[in-house]
Amino acid sequence: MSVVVRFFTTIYYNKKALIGFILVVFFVLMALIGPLFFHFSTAIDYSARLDPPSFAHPLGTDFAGRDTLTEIVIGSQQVLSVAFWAALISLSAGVVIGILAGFIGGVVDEILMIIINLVLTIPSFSLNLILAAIFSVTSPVAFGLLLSVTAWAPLALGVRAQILSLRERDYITVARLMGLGKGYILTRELLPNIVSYLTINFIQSASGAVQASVGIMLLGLVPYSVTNWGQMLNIAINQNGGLSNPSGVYYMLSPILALTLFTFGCFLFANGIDDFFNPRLRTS
Amino acid sequence: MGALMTIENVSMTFQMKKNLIGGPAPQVHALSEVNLEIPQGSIVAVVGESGCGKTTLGKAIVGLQKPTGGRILYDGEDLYNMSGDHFAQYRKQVQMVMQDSFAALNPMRSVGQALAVPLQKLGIVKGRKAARDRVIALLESVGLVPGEQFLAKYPHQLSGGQRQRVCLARAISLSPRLIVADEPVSGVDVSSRLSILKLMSSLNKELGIAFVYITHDLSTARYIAGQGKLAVMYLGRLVEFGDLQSVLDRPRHPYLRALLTAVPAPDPDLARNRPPLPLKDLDLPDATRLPSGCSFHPRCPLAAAGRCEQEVPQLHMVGASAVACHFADMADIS
Amino acid sequence: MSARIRVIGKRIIVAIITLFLSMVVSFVMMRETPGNVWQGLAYQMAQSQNIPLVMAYQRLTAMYHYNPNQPMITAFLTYLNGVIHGNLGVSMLNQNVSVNQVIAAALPWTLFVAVIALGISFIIGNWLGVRMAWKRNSFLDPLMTGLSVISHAVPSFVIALVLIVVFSLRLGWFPYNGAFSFLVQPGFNLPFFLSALDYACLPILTYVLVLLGTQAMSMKSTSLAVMNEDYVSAAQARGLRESVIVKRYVKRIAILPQVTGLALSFGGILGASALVETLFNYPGIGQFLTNATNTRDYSELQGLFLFQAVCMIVANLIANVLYAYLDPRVKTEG
Amino acid sequence: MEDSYILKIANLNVDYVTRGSVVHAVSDVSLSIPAGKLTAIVGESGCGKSTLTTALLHYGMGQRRGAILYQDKDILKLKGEELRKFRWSEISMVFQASQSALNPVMRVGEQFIETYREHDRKVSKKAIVEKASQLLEYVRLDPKRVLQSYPHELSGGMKQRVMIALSLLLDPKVVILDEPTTALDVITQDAIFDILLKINREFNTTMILVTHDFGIVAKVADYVAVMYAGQVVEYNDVRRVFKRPQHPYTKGLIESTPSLLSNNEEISEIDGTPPDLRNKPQGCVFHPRCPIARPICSREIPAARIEGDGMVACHAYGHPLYAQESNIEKVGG
Repeated sequence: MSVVVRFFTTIYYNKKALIGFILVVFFVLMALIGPLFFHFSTAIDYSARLDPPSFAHPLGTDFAGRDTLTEIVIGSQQVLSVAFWAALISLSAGVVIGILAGFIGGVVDEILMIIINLVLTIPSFSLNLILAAIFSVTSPVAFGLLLSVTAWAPLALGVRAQILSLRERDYITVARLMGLGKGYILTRELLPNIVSYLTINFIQSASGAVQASVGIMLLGLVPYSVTNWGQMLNIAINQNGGLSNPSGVYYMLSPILALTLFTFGCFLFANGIDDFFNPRLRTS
Repeated sequence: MGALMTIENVSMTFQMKKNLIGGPAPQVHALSEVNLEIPQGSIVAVVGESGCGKTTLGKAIVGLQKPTGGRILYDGEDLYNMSGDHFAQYRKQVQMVMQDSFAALNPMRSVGQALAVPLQKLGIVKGRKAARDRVIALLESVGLVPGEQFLAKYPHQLSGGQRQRVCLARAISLSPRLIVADEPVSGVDVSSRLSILKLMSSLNKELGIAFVYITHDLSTARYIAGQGKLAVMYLGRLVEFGDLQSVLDRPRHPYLRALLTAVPAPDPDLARNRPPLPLKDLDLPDATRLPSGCSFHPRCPLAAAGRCEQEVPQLHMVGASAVACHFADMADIS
Repeated sequence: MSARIRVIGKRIIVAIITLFLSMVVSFVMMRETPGNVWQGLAYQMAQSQNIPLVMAYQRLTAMYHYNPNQPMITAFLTYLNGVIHGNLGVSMLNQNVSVNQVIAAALPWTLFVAVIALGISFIIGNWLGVRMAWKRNSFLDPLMTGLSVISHAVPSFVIALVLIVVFSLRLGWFPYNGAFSFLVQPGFNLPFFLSALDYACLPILTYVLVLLGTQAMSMKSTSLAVMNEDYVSAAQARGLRESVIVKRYVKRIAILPQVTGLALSFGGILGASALVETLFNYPGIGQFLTNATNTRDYSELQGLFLFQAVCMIVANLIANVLYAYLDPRVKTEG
Repeated sequence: MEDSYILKIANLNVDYVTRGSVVHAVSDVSLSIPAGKLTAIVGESGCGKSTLTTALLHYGMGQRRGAILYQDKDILKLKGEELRKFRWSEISMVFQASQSALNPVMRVGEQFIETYREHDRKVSKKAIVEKASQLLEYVRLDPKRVLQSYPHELSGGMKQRVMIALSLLLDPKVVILDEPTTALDVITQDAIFDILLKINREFNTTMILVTHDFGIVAKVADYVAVMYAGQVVEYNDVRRVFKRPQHPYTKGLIESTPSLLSNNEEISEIDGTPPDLRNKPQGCVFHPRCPIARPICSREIPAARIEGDGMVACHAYGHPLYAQESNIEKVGG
């Protein structure tokens, strides 16, 4: 059975994972090819401001009469690319540092552990806020990097714990006794056992990064971009009385819905994907 | 037959972890001045209770843990002072089989992967096809017939006995000269234990692989090392060593005598009519605070005041075997 | 010295080191980042007030005791000295307000909400968790699974927004703007207290929704693990009452890891407070932090950030010490 | 023998239902336990012997059918408080993993008091401590130290003896010993069985020993029941079982046990592995591994036949071919 077929069989039999997978794929596709179909126009039409959903505007219109759905689709690109970079950077850093600490051990491990523990005690959202304010990031990569400043630490701790417990397993000892090198042990014996952990954490980091980035945008701390979901929320709450003005509620609801559906999908998908990697659960 | 491996005065002391704020750091003497010889193609059974250092000795022999004192000679060369080439050779020639066969196999990798990839990686066979054929042959040589059927199996799909066979197949895949087997059958079903012991015995006879069989079970030791040697350990020291047959026929060390008394015989009449345990104290002393002199003296029925608690008895020949007891000769009388 | 005290001592030393390093981080972050905060401020000032850059720097020095020519080490030592003496500096926006005053004003509100929310979710969450483990397949399972999905998948600010819209704006059950009604007189009087409680309801509910599901589910899984332990089935066999087993065996042991989790939950509240308090316009540490960030009040930011870090360190320390006292097995290593 | 059976197990079945499949851990077991004697239940791991013992106390998981008669009461029909009070005061147990059968966050003394109090509220703490101390001394432990200790402060052998003392606390008539020495050394094991035998004799306590080790059985048991794949295949007086095993599985197990006393030349293992309990073979459960299996064995479940005081469930029992065929097998093996 090929890997792809096995993936889809596993997903198919785990309904929650299937829903999660569909949601995640939906948003990824929205970010990748959505902008080809939706074009954001800066044209302002105050006569149509804060319209409720209609056939022409499935999610209603914003404070300037523009189509909310278009804004959500265009915004998904920014939100998801920030999430992608944040997850990629924090996971890579976490894996490298976790493996260094766990695999080399000794003084390296002790120093890295002090750093990891320090980063873990830093209130990370506050730090993200402050950094966002100081650096005025504009590119998704920079924003992702900013969110990774602390997010790597729990991952590194997890990877290290995994490596440490795996390292003591008898099959690793046997591989050492057979004279198989560190490279072999790392790639053939250790990594297959943590791939599942890494995948789950990639998805969860992405989900966390979306929450954090939208949160920072919501506070209006990152340069203005009218289509970003967080910025939309900020406008909805602060400028249009989205909270008190009944007609603003649809404009506020759209980014909330998009955000929640995405993080919800990530949660379901991440929870179900373990089945795919665990040979015990493989359907024969 | 010459010695394949010579263990000279090997000691292993573990320093317990020190705390940030003071407190004396206790030491554990896992091995103390052990001398042992493993002849080529032989079977040496190492027997003792948990905590006697037998597993530590096994780890030292396979090169996992450098002794804190003494030397281990392999083909006359110091194991922990070898040239890179020789050590690489040694790595292939000395293998280990462990107690927990489930932990000894990577749960994420099939039997085929676990065996074939190292063969290719270490350049023993070239190409996937050749590796596959070799693995099938190996599996069949350890009694997993037909071999093809086991290639795609994951460890959790095999029984304990089958897993231990896979481990043995992996060990012999590098054509070793010595296999250290640490309690290889205690995790296997009772009815299959014997077949694993038989398999090891036939590997010894047919391929000339020497075995160090580490166990707490004298009966299986007797079964597998009938023609080989027996080493009895107590609290990190070798207390008796010699040909298994003669050691068991005339046990000299009081500890071995107690051990032999305690082993239940599978015969109701014999088992009920055995003498009481010749021991003064049931419980082992604390490993961090070993008794002075002969460490067996607080439990020993022969212990004499003055000598046993002061002087560490050295291993010396008494009859056909080497014994570490001041009163080894007298032990006959009691 | 008891082992427990050693463990706690070790924790305290680690906490002190972490505290020092956080000070370094918060200091370096503000002063040594590229595009230095002070530099930017000086340029801004020079431009807006139309004065030469040198003069702007002089004014900054006069206003904030900031000296660009001072070597970093000296500056850090000055800062450190201030912090040790409990002086976190002066707000850049309002020279009459010290950061200490800001914290003193904001902290009670944050703690008030955080402690109640933590307490509710800890007590109810753990109670529910044990119940779910003991009585399998009750109506609680889907409910708590749903709650834990919410706490994992729905950001805190979304929960806060939904609560505001539904309970405050639509239903009008709870107020949300501020910490107490402007109609009551602050002080030790009942109306003020009731009003404060009224205003705190929705923020507390937000945090409880964030924490409760996770708390219950993790308690459930540790309880299930404990229930699989031999001592629980042994207790059943010993004829103990179910209530006794749940209380003294399952709950007593499963709660241990939850205690260490308390620090994590507290950190979660602190992290979420910037958003939640801002949305509720609740005058706690989080809202001040957001405001300071928005207005680029760096000295206040630095102080608040350091204060949050100290809170985290202290929370961790308390959780660890508590654990050491609750678990008799904490003996040698922490 | 008059009616001196303290426990009568009749057609006991225990099933575990796991994700869509049913494990038949114990199938149709009938067994009578003689009072005051030590009966051993022997078998390999997964043969259902531990499931059988948990059924005797009627706790834990599993769906149970059949009857377990204890002094004319059916244990499986006990409920609620009656069942709870029955446990430990009538039948108690020394667990396989006594290492972990004690609450790790409670002192040993508290656990003695707790156990007693749950059955009898009126007894004073002092009286319980006194009784516990007596019992601890009986198992050769220092009561002062042990009662004040947490379980992790005791060695494995000591915890096991604590458990034995705890099992005797309410003067039960039956004590179940579930692999009480698996994790222990030979010398400790020997000493513990000496203590248990002494208790058996002096208190006239009925004991049920569960083990996989025929050596221990030979040393301590009066009667032996051999279990295979959830069924009792042979039951008899210990000497008879050892000297003249009737079931090929019993024979195989005894023959595959290496001994210190013989040259082990004649010993041989049983081929194959125990069956999957979700999917048992048709007919006799042992037939796929049986050296003397005949066509009937894969078709019909063998009925239990009386053999002396005991029973054996094998088609070959009493069959003229049996002796011959087993001889042939011996030559071949």
